[in-house]
Amino acid sequence: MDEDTPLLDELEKGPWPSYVKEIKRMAKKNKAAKDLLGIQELSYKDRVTHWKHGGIVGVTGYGSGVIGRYCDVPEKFPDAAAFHTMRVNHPAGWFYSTKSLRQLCDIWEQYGSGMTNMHGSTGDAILLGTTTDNLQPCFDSLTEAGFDLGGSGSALRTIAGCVGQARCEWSNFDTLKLVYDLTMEFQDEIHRPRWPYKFKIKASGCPNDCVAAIARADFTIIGTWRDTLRIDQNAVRNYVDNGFDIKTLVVDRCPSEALEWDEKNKELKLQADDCVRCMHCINKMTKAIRPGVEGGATILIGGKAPIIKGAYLSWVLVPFMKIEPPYDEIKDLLRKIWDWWDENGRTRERLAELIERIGLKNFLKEMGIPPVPQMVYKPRANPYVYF
Amino acid sequence: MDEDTPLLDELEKGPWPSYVKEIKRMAKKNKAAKDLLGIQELSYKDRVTHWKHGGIVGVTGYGSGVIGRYCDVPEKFPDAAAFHTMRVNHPAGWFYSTKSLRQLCDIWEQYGSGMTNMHGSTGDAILLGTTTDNLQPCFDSLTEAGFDLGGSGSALRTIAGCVGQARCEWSNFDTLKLVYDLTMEFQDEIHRPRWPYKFKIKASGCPNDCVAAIARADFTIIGTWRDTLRIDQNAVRNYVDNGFDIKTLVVDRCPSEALEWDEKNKELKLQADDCVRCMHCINKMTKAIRPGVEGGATILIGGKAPIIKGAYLSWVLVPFMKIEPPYDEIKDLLRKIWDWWDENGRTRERLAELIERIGLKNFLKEMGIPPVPQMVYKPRANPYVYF
Amino acid sequence: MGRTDIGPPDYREMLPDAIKMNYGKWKYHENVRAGVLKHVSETGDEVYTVRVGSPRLVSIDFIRDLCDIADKYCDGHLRFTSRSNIEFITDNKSNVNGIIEEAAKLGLPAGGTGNSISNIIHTQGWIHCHSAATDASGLVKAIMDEMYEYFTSMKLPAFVRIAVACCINMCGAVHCSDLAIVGVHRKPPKVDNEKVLAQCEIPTTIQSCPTGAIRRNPDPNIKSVVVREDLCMYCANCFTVCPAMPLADAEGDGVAIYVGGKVSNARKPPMFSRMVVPFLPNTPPRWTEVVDVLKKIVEIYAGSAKKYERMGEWIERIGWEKFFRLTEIPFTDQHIDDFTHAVETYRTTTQFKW
Amino acid sequence: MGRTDIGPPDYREMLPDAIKMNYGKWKYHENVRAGVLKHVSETGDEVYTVRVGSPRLVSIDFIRDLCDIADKYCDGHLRFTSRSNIEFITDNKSNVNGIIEEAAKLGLPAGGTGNSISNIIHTQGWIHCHSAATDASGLVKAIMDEMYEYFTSMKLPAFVRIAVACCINMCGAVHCSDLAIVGVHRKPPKVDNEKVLAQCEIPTTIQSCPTGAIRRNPDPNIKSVVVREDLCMYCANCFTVCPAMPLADAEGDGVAIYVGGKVSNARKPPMFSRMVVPFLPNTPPRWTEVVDVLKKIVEIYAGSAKKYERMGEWIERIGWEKFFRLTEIPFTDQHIDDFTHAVETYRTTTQFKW
Amino acid sequence: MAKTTLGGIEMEIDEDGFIQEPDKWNKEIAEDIAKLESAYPMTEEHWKLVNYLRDYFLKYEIAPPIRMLVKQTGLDLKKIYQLFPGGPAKGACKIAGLPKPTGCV
Amino acid sequence: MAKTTLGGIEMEIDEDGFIQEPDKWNKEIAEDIAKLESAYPMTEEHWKLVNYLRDYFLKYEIAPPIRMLVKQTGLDLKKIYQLFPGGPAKGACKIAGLPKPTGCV
Ligand code: SRM
Ligand code: SRM
Ligand code: SRM
Ligand code: SRM
Ligand code: SF4
Ligand code: SF4
Ligand code: SF4
Ligand code: SF4
Ligand code: SF4
Ligand code: SF4
Ligand code: SF4
Ligand code: SF4
Repeated sequence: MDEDTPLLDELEKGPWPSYVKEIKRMAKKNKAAKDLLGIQELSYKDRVTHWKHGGIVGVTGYGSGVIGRYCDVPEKFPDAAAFHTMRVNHPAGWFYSTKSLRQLCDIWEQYGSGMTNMHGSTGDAILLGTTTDNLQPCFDSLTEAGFDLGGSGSALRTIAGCVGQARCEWSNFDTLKLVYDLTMEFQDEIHRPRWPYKFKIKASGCPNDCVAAIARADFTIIGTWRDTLRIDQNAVRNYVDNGFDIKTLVVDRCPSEALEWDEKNKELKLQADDCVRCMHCINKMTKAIRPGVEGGATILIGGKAPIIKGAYLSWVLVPFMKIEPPYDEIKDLLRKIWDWWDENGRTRERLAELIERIGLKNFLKEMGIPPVPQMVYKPRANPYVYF
Repeated sequence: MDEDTPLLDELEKGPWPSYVKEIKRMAKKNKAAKDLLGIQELSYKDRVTHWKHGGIVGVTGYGSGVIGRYCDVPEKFPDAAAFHTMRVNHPAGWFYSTKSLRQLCDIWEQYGSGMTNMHGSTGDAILLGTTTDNLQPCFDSLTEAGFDLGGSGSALRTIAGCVGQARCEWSNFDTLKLVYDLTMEFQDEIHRPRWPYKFKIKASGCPNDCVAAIARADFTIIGTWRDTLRIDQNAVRNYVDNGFDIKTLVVDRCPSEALEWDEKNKELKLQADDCVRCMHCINKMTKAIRPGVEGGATILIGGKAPIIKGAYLSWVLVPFMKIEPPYDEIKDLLRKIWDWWDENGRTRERLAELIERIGLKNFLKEMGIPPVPQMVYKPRANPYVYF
Repeated sequence: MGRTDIGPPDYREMLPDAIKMNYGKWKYHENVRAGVLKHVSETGDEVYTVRVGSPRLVSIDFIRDLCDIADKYCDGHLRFTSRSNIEFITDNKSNVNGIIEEAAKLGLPAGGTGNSISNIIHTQGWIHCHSAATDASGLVKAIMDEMYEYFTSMKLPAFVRIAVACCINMCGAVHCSDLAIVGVHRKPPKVDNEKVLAQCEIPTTIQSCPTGAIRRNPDPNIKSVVVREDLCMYCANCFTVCPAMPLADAEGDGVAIYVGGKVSNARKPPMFSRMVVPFLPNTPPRWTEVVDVLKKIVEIYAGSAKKYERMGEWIERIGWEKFFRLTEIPFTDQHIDDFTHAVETYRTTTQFKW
Repeated sequence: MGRTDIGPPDYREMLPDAIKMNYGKWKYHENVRAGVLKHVSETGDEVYTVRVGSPRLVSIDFIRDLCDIADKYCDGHLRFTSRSNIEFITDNKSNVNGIIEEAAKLGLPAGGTGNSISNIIHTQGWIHCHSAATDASGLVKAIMDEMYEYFTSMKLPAFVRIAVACCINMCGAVHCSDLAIVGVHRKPPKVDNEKVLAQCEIPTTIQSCPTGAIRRNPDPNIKSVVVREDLCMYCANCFTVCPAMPLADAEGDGVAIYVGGKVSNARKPPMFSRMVVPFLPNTPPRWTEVVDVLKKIVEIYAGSAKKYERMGEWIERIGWEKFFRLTEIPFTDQHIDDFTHAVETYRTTTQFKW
Repeated sequence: MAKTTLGGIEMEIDEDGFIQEPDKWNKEIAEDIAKLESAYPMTEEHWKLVNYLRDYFLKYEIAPPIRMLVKQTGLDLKKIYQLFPGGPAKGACKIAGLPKPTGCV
Repeated sequence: MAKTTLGGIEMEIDEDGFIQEPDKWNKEIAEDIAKLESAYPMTEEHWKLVNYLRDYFLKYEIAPPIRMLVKQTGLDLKKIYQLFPGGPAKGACKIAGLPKPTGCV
């Protein structure tokens, strides 16, 4: 190697797979990757980033999908002077055929640095590092191969969902179908920014929330059931007979004290009314307890990271909704929300912040959604009521 | 009766002692009381108050202790046209000799309506209804009899404490002595308003907080102990042997899971380290469990009602302090707080609101109090740190 | 001019002998029966307390009546509690019944101890306050008449503390009570421009508004203020600093009901009371609608809570959604907080009951 | 010009047969061993998943290597997880070992299932972002090297989710992780007036500041902004909208550690992570101080938590004061919140431990 | 509202003797109120305080905080109560023709 | 920073072609940028949008929200992308001589 990277070399050691090895692997055959290595080593030395504030570049007809990036020492690293990323919308559930993955690799071999993130934390396949000139031809090849760009900027972002019914017994609706359907429906919103700020949608099939939707999505769809969870008492007895401490590990951990272990009759009793569908007993006794059969989802809104007013977890908006094609109820709700947000939101004001500013009450009124106690942990304590 | 009070008459019925009867009783011999009855009946008819916004009247040399009040229909009720109240500072713990109580009655017979509140919710004996002219002579007679006025306005308010060691086995310091000592020390602060707003001090001998200090005092002193609670295992066994369900009623209710009932050895085990001194086990097994012996108090600050920024419960400021005469530590702290609040507070901004505006961190610095985790339920979640 | 700053009487002069001798030496206590406490001292002394109810708003003759009892049975001393009850203390067990009987003659019930409903903490109302949106004494009388059996018994799962405040200044410290009734306005203040000029500090008035609804009158010739009615939530804080902005209104005024607060640190930390009924009209003299709601809540609580479980603890355990279902109180958008820390009350989980 | 708005490939074309046939019919699953899941279908089918770790930042050759394995054992399909692990799925039990071995040859460990430490959710850092106050990939590598044994085993009380974000924009959704490492600045932005003119919208810049620290430059001749440094808490939000206000600084930048967040609704509702170490300097390449703190926390947690108790649940049970005592991490005034909803974190009870 | 003669002219006052026509205030009126408030004869120190109150009010439209009053006039609270037995609010503000201090009582 | 010739004069531009000396902007410069942005020749509709952007920016110092832009010009987003294949930010703002839109990407 003609690059000298003593600091990064340290990160080739140790048992966990090394990203440095990966860059070096590409650096052997790709100049941009080689300069990336150099820039990274320089940052490790200087302890500051060497990337400049984002550029604004893209492909024809889209306002999003590309993150422009320039190096602040282009003299030293001309081959990574421009180092834009392309966000490629992943197939729902992150399933790939090797055929399509190999196609992606080939395209990126031709037009980019050969480095990728599989995946970015919104969910896109991130193609990391290309030049402005390569953007359009790369994009053209991508669409040729059946891929499209995801969202960026003040647009709808790439929608993600958990693996769901594809490989999980608990999914209360078909997350992949929903994610795909919404993604196709809202192509325009994904590719052409138009709102005060970004908007994210994520869907998990059950309250375990394996895509962390509640923390990261403005519109959060989390599967749940409307009826009662199903208990197979024989299977329960099997657990107990095999030494599973059902009292300590399940009954006592039920957050709503809905379970009781009847030692005498060897029966797990459920006060169905009290179950808040937290999943715990199901999670821990996979063979004995299952969600109910009347599947659907709770819709929550407003999850986001700290900028500007602080982080928010999503709030319950619709306690239960059936999630079935053609998903009109969800689509209508989304459009209503966007319209209201777009009309009232300030620049860079996300949905939760706008609602906090204008009041949940007013938002509900605009949405035509009646207030229910399920929306709050508790009613107001202050007496400052608008009548 | 020449007054016709059909609505109020309804409130003479029923088993609970009737305040209407009380007014009527006075109305027979006191014109102001008679007019009070009329005004009250009128309010019941009109469903609005007939008192005007507070007047500003008082006694010589004091800025507080008297609440001025005028009726808005003086033509109809000339004898209650002016109907000021005098706030008489109660003896700590609300103990009275009948001698002193009778003196109070006699004075009020002479100068006022003869109606009182025993007591107002800050703790004063409220003498309800007199004229401007009577204020000074009434005050003079009161001091003659050994009574003085309490606080009102932007002053230190009458200090209150629970019955404490006078008749309670759980008091971790002498509440009455402290209340009396502070009251005597801060007479000037009670009688001559000088601050941005009112300031309240309340003291309870243990975490049961029988004067509701934590909710109502800017400076809250709540007794606690620094060592370990005391368990008399024989007495415990006595409870259990008499059918007391110690598991359900005590062990399972301990908020910090610090207790365990050893059925075999008939022993109540305490994980002393985990006890948060909530009082529950002590409250329910009065003969078997007692606080520790190293008594003192937790100092909390900022409790108040909703105006302006909403209600606050008091926050832990000093987790543990010995409370012993001459109480210099408490007095110094109070003076420091007042000075800072007075210097920085806006008009009608109570301590909690000021601290919220300026930051607890800055307040602690000014007070020279080091931060400890006992001050918070949990550390910050947001990353917005001033370094 | 008389003496000033002498302070209140020294409490030591006010203590009965039985207390003085055992001061700081108490060992344990027992709830003998409703209204009667027995405190036992390390010295072996036993002291009995009889607690009786009081309307709080009383005449001097009432106090003299109390003194008569105290002189007869209690060494010439008595005390009041932090909830305005009266306590007669004696070290002579045989005095207990006498005290109870004499109090009964005066119409004063023994009770309020243990798992009871004690006396109501309340405020001035139409008796004395310009700010009142309801009466306090009348509400209290109407409620306590209905709760009487709970005062004179100890049959509830835990004690239930009730407070009444006649406006949202909440002098009754309503904000942390098991059951709280608070007077509320529902009409914005009516500004009297002339009075503003003479009686109000305009900057103070503007600053007083928690929601920033008050501005200077845009007409420079009118030295007064205007209220943006859509921003006003009728807190009356402006009225407190500016008499020229009254809000009282027979139709607008009424009461709200809050529940589930607590003050003690026993088991759960102190909690705020929370709104369950945003508004009920004033219906003096007996406020029947209000009393009915309270009674219903207490009965459902009594039937559903675990022993030693305070109202708020019970509700937290079963969940507010179940509370509203059980009590059949309608949930409205007014229940949803929209003040400063509102978002902290929004449910950020899929966990809920139906 | 190519096609637009075609959307991503249809997921149905990406599913292996074993999945297609049992889609929506799954009955239960078992954790066979670390890194291996067995899902059983109502049809009776059994499907095995081998999960292996990935550095996330990978070359195309890495992906091709994966494809080779998938072609050999998995019907030409594979998937990635929401934590960037790779999953090989097969209905042939005997393939499992082969997959594990071939992955091991590539240096990819099987693990991350059950009560393990799975892969770290992370972000761009010095690899690609202008906003970064630390590197992400390097931190992740250093941490995972140390946590390796927890990835390849399932011996923790519950799983521990780690996230790294290189600045407080928190692209890594650090705010709800069991353990979170976030890059922080500690110097206010340096304003370049000329650049502001050409590159920034002044009103947007002013509005961007959460604490109102930015004002127009008082000199009317300078069309730019000034920062009130005492109000600045280095969030870099201004820099996001105005490139002329960089904050990066070798001495000022470093990382903070947050703990105890969670996302799932299992047992306790989702919770935010909370600050335990306000600042540690950047010490690339191995960030030893950071790694040591994390390791210590994990070990104390592993030793003290109950089975199935997540980090945050454990801390809530024992109390933060005890957490700080056990970990010996110093508590400072920076731990005390002073942002918008700060008062909700202040302790309003006498209940605490020492 | 009651009327009374102050400084030789007929003035409207409220129940507590606060004048209701603030623009008519003058020194004579002040001295007449001072008589009622046991603050007469008015010394230089009386005027210092009254003038300070008045100036502050005309400038800021509010009465000054006590802390400010004490700092700026150099008179401590004890002294103020000696000069104006009714205190700064009931005594001095009334004489200075300010609106009746409201707020918290 | 790079230099290039636009509208006949030497102009400083950034990597993305946004001009760095906003006061020098004129129609010729706009048209030259439009050529690079595949928005040439500029029709009346092009100018309508560019002028609106420019006027709005000069007045408010910010670029208008898309919703406003669409409402005020009567051109829907689809149409805007037809006129300016780079879109409102990369295309139209650049031509109008505005600062490079930043914020969220
Ligand atoms: C008399 C009393 C009610 C009673 O009947 O018991 C009372 C009566 C008034 N209170 Fe109070 N407060 C009384 C205890 C309280 C308490 C309870 C306490 O002190 O423990 C509180 C709640 C605790 C607190 O201070 O936060 C209380 C919170 C208020 C407030 C709201 C303060 C806040 O910061 O939220 C106001 C409004 C104000 O200060 O302008 C207020 C204002 C008032 C005024 C002066 C009305 C006003 O707006 O100017 C009332 C005069 C009524 C009258 O005409 O007599 N009163 N007030 C209590 C004093 C009696 C006594 O001295 O013993
Ligand atoms: C007399 C009084 C203190 C005083 O200085 O006046 C008092 C006296 C006692 N309280 Fe109290 N409490 C008194 C007001 C309070 C208050 C304040 C209030 O009600 O506004 C509280 C806080 C209420 C709240 O949390 O909202 C209070 C919370 C307690 C508790 C905590 C109960 C709980 O589980 O939350 C206990 C312990 C218990 O009852 O088990 C307690 C226990 C006691 C004991 C048993 C203490 C003792 O060992 O002597 C006393 C007799 C209680 C009884 O009535 O059965 N006392 N107690 C007050 C009587 C008021 C009344 O007339 O009813
Ligand atoms: C594959 C994946 C979904 C996907 O679409 O990619 C997935 C798959 C499963 N999750 Fe998950 N979870 C996945 C990310 C998550 C996340 C999101 C995250 O980590 O960012 C969460 C929320 C984390 C949080 O709360 O902070 C998550 C919270 C759970 C839980 C809740 C556990 C708890 O007690 O809080 C369960 C139930 C359990 O483990 O008992 C669960 C259970 C499962 C099960 C057992 C579901 C099933 O029956 O198939 C799957 C195998 C779990 C295992 O690894 O042992 N999954 N799971 C994700 C694997 C990530 C990885 O590579 O490690
Ligand atoms: C690439 C990615 C990180 C990664 O390595 O995975 C990323 C990278 C950037 N994010 Fe992000 N965000 C990425 C997922 C997230 C997430 C997670 C998610 O979407 O689930 C979040 C938290 C959830 C949320 O949106 O609240 C996130 C919250 C932010 C924020 C703060 C937003 C807020 O409202 O608090 C910013 C700041 C902003 O928008 O100006 C931001 C901004 C940025 C920018 C554009 C920097 C900037 O200030 O302009 C970063 C570009 C880095 C670069 O040069 O490539 N990014 N960003 C993720 C997108 C990849 C993908 O498409 O799959
Ligand atoms: S969120 Fe629920 S349905 Fe989706 S993968 Fe996780 S456990 Fe399965
Ligand atoms: S799903 Fe959760 S709430 Fe429901 S019974 Fe099981 S453990 Fe309890
Ligand atoms: S607060 Fe504690 S010490 Fe005081 S009376 Fe109540 S129980 Fe006794
Ligand atoms: S005082 Fe409270 S916390 Fe301590 S052991 Fe008793 S019940 Fe538990
Ligand atoms: S609560 Fe309101 S109305 Fe009642 S006494 Fe207090 S201030 Fe007056
Ligand atoms: S009543 Fe309250 S909200 Fe309405 S104007 Fe007055 S201060 Fe503002
Ligand atoms: S967390 Fe910050 S530094 Fe890291 S990728 Fe996101 S915006 Fe960039
Ligand atoms: S870094 Fe954050 S706090 Fe500091 S000036 Fe910029 S936006 Fe404001």
